[in-house]
Amino acid sequence: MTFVPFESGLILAAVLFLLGLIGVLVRRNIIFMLLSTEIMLNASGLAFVTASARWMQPEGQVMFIFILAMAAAEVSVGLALIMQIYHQFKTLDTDTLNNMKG
Amino acid sequence: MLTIFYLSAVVAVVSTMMVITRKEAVHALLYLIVSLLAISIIFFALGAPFIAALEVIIYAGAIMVLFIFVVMMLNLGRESIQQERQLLKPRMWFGPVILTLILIVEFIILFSKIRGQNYHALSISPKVVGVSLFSTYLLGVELSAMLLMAGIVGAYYLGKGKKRIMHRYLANTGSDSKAKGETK
Amino acid sequence: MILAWLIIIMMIGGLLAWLAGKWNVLMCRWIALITLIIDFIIIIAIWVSNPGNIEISQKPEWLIEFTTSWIPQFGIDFHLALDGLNLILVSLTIFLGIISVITSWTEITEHAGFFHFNILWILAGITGVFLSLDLFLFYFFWEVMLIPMYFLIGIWGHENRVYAAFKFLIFTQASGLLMFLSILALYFIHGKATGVYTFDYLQLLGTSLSTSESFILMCGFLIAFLVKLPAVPFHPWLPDAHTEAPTAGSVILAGLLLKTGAYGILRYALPLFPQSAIAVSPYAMVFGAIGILYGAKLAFAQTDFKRLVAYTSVSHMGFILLGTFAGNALALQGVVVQMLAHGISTGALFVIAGSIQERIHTRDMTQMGGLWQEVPGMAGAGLLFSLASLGLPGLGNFVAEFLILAGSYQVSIGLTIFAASGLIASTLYSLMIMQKVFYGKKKKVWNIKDLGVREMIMMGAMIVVIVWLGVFPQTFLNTARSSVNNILQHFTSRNTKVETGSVDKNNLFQKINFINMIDEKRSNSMILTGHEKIILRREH
Amino acid sequence: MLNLLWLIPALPFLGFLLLAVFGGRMNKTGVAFLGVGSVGISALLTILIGIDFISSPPDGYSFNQTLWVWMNIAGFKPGIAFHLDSLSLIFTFAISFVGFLIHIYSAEFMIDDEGYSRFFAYMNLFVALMITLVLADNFLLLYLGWEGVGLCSYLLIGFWYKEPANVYAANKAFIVTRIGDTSMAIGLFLLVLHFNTLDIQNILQSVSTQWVRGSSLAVLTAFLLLGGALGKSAQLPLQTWLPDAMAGPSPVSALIHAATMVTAGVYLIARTHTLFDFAPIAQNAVATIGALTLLIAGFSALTQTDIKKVLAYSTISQIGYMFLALGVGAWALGIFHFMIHAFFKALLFLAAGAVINALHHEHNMFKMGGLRKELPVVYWTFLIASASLAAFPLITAGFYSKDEIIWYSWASNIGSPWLWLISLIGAFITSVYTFRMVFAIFFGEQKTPVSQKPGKRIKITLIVLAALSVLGGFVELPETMGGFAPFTHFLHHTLPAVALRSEESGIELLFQIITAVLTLAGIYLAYQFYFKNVKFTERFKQTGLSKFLFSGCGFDWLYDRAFMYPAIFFARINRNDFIDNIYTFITWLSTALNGMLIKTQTGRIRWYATVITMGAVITLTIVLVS
Repeated sequence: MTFVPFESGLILAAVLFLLGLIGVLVRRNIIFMLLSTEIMLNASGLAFVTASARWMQPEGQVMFIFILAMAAAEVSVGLALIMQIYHQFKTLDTDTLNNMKG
Repeated sequence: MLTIFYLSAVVAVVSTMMVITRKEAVHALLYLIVSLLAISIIFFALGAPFIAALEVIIYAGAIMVLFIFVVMMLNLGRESIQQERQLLKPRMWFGPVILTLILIVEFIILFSKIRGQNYHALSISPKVVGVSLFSTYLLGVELSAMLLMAGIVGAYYLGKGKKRIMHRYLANTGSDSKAKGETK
Repeated sequence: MILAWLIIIMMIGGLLAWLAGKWNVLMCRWIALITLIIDFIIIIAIWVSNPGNIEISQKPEWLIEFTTSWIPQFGIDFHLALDGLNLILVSLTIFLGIISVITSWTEITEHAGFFHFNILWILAGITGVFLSLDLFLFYFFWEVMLIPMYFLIGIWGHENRVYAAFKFLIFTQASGLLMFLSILALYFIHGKATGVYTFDYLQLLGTSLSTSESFILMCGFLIAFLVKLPAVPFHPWLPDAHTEAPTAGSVILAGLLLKTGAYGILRYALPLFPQSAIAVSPYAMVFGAIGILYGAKLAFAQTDFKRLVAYTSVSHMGFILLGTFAGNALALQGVVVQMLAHGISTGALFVIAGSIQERIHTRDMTQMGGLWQEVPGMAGAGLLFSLASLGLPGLGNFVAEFLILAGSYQVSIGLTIFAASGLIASTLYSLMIMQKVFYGKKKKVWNIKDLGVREMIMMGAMIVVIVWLGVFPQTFLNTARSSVNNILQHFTSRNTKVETGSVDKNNLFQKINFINMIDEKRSNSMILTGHEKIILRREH
Repeated sequence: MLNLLWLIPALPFLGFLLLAVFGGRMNKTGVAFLGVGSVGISALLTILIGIDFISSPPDGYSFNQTLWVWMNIAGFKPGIAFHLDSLSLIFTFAISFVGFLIHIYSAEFMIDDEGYSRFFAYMNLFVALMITLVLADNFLLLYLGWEGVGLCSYLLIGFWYKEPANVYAANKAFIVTRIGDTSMAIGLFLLVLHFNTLDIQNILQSVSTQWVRGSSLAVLTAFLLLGGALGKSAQLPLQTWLPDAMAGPSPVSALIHAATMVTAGVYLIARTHTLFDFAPIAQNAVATIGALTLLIAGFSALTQTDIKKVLAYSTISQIGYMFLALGVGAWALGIFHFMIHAFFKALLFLAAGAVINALHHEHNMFKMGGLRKELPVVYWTFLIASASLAAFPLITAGFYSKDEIIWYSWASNIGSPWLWLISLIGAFITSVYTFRMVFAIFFGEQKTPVSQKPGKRIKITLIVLAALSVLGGFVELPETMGGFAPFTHFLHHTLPAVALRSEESGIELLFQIITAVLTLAGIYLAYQFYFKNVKFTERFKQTGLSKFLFSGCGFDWLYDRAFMYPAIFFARINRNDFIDNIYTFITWLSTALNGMLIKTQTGRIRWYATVITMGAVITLTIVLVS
């Protein structure tokens, strides 16, 4: 049985991560940015799991679980915020939401 | 196994690309679910069945459903797609793509330096993961529990919606404009 | 323990005054005053109980010493000690503290409790700076005195107070940081060399440093002290801070805060890094002399009373810098007297400026004039202290300036002649105060009151001190003698160094002297006693 | 008796303290009693001590009294100590006695002034400090007195401070003398460096044993001290302050700016005669400066119209004579002239004050006239004093003092014909301007009515001083008239006798006759030009030369341009301290940098993310490349 090469796993994680990054950088809609963030989180999780498989250690998977928990929390708060923002500003465009400008 | 890996990798990459290019949020979400499922297969191929299951249940199941709920609650209509079209101009892709291309090249160079070594493709059973979680990383578990708790409370508080949560600066400017309006 | 109590009493008094100020303004004033009077009695008792003429000794000897462990992990002790030099300075601190509380009796009405808290904490900080013998403790107190001062200027100051307060804080903090870096570097160098990591002054005293190390570390200390002094390129914070501060703040700034700089040079910069300090001494003296004239020149150009007095401080501090680095008994004793005399005379001038401002609500001298008729008592006091500031014999400043110049003359003739022209410049600005403020025609019908009993007592006390300084300076010279001699030890080592071969320093002095009549031997003999000198000359 | 020496300065000082603290609450009689009394007792004490000193002289003909050690540092140990010898005794006597008389005079003269107690406080302080100056045992105490009398001079010139011009004059006096004082202070530093003491007797002794005659060190020291003397005694080039100093009340001009303080320079040079002896160049300079000053000041006096300014210039000129005497080594004669000058010049000022008071504060003497009958006492005393000033032969004291100076400027071994000639011309001019003044004030028509006649106290003072101006001369007769000279004899205990060029000792009588004739000629000339034939002088007044002389030979003009304006300009150009701008620039720079950084804070999440990405790219690139 052939095994998944370590490099391929990592490269896949990198590609997914960068796609997520492109999403964050390009999209102005805050929902899409949150989605892209999820992609990035997931990709980093993938890297951990790959590493876990490579060294036959459970730690990588443990890390994935933590990431998962974090993502869940983040999404719940983030989505609540999105709703508030939409209620207040009637837009989801982050470039117009720049009140934190220095 | 390898074939499955590559196949699902292609599916994951393609569907992720679709996610970031869609104009309608629901479409993007559905593509993301596809991507997540593909990744879950990859996890399986990597010998992490427990994680694969979690990926399907929590990510593709719970979190994405949350997204869909929100998108539905926001009730974004036609005009939002129209607006999305305006926001998403082709030239905006240029810079990020260049940056990421540089990054991917660099990553590939980095990873290619790692010479593949043989290893046993034994799957790590959920039991091992569980033992590790609740012995070595117990503190982490507790912390993430608290994080989730905080997330729930935060989401509840933000979602109450009765009182407008405003930064005091915004509140001031808001009341100013209100006052101006009244004087008119 | 009595030394620690000196500081603790003031700190507790400050807190009590703050609390008391919440319900009764008068009570907080009395608390502050009584606190300081208690301290004053303590310090005078210490002074009286120690015979004035302390024998000359080779090692530093302390009248009273107090050590207790503070942060032993880092080798930080709560180490206080009293010798002649800081005995004089602490007495001055408490004396001027009393003056500043009295002078703000009617001036400060808002937040009086917090005001007195600040005053007492500044004084506590200054006392700590003077007394501490642990470098970390020293730095701690150095910072303690800055923050309340910042509040004092920023809250109760005049129209441009916030700017002045920030300027003061940034200048002193930035320079203090350099000093702190130097302290740390010294700490680690000493620790590495000996294995004992300590901030104790007496142990760090003998640290052997390479020339460049010693030079850089000394610069850190020296810059902090020169900013505080202030020496000329570092002085711009002073006129603003002095002008904008309330009267009490100006008195404390001019009378005490500046002295911490001078004290720092005498206590730390010179003994810790004798070779480097001696290497820079010609330059320091040049800057001192420039400061004398430049300060006087700027003072002469001012129209704001307090600003003028502020610039005179720059000028007088130039004398201190000149004398400190002249490095002989005459000059150093002169420096001690100058610290006292300047504290009193400038403090008194600020009090006068403050009480004029309280009465006619301006500091602009072009709007004053003819005040003698209205307030003869104040004018008399103003006259006396202007004369003190121009160095009239019989008043303290003269003794100081004469000794400093006579001392520096033995090191560099040209520089001293240059600096002595500051005597003429000081005449210009001092007479200008009299001319513009008290003499001349009345510009308005002022209808103001002369000094009240409270102010009379205050002025009277200051007059007594400044005249005492001028007529019986020996009281203070005796007290300071052993400390001065200790400092002189470090200069003595210079002379042996010079004789063994370093020629360039002599060359430098020769460049400065345009009438160089000191032959080499004599310049080396400058700290010899008169008797030895005569022998030397005869041999010659 | 001698142990009471310290009381002589202490009593007036006590008077000052009491007047300064309680003066405002005392009535005028009390003030006068205290002010005059303290100086009076002091004068009495001086006379008693003087008699005691002469009748039973202490060892070495000098007496030392140390009150306490002023400061004691590394062997440098000046004390508050007094030294009484013949020189300081004469000065103390002149100061306290003339001072006492002037105090009596002022008690009446200043009676209407609101600053009565202030005036007496200052005057008492002055007497105390002046006595301290002359009695000082060391240079530091001398310097204390020196600066102190300068201060009193400043305070009294600016006594009527409401007039800005007076304050200006006071400032000028203080600043100009302070320039000299600074030079003196530097001289003191030099002495400290070389002897580690400031004790005058010690230093003079060390100078004579250790220094080489004519060495550059001696010359430099002498010149530095001379600088102080020039400032205080209003000699070239620091003489400009004295004419302006006449802004003070007349008794002040009499006491400070004629009789005592301005002769402090003479005292200093006489006191340090050994040093000047060791520095022949400096001593020559003293003579030359004296000669030039007496000439220039004499010419300036010739054109003045303000009665007090005439007297001021004549004072400068007479001090020039004293300097000349010192410069040619006739030490004792310089002191003699000082004493006589103190009598007659004080008298002149006091009489002038009486005249001015009588004529509603009229200072211009050409608006006076014909006062001979109105104010007979003033007239006669003024005439006696003028005669003394002009050295009217045989009967006036001024003749005996001045004539010998003129003689010695020729006959001394360091004298010269040039000095003699100048001093002779000076004598001639003196008699011209003096009698010009007398004629203008007391003769001719009366132009201003007399409002107030002098009272008893003023008259007594004038008469006593007039008597002294005549009789004072007979304690010192020249060789040609018997050589009865107890004064010089007394002084020679302290000061060396003048050394003559041996071959010329026989012709003294001839010289005296020349001088006397010239003096009389001067009086006649004054009578001709200023009394009988006024037209000529009127025409002369229009000339540029007259204006030049009137302005004091343009020194003020020159100094204004050379020092005053540059100083004021220099003060103005950098009023706000350019160094501050350096720090302001630093502030500006950091604000600007801050502004640039603020620009990066757009508030757009995508921008931040982009920057983070760029950071990642850069970091990774660095990792890869390195």
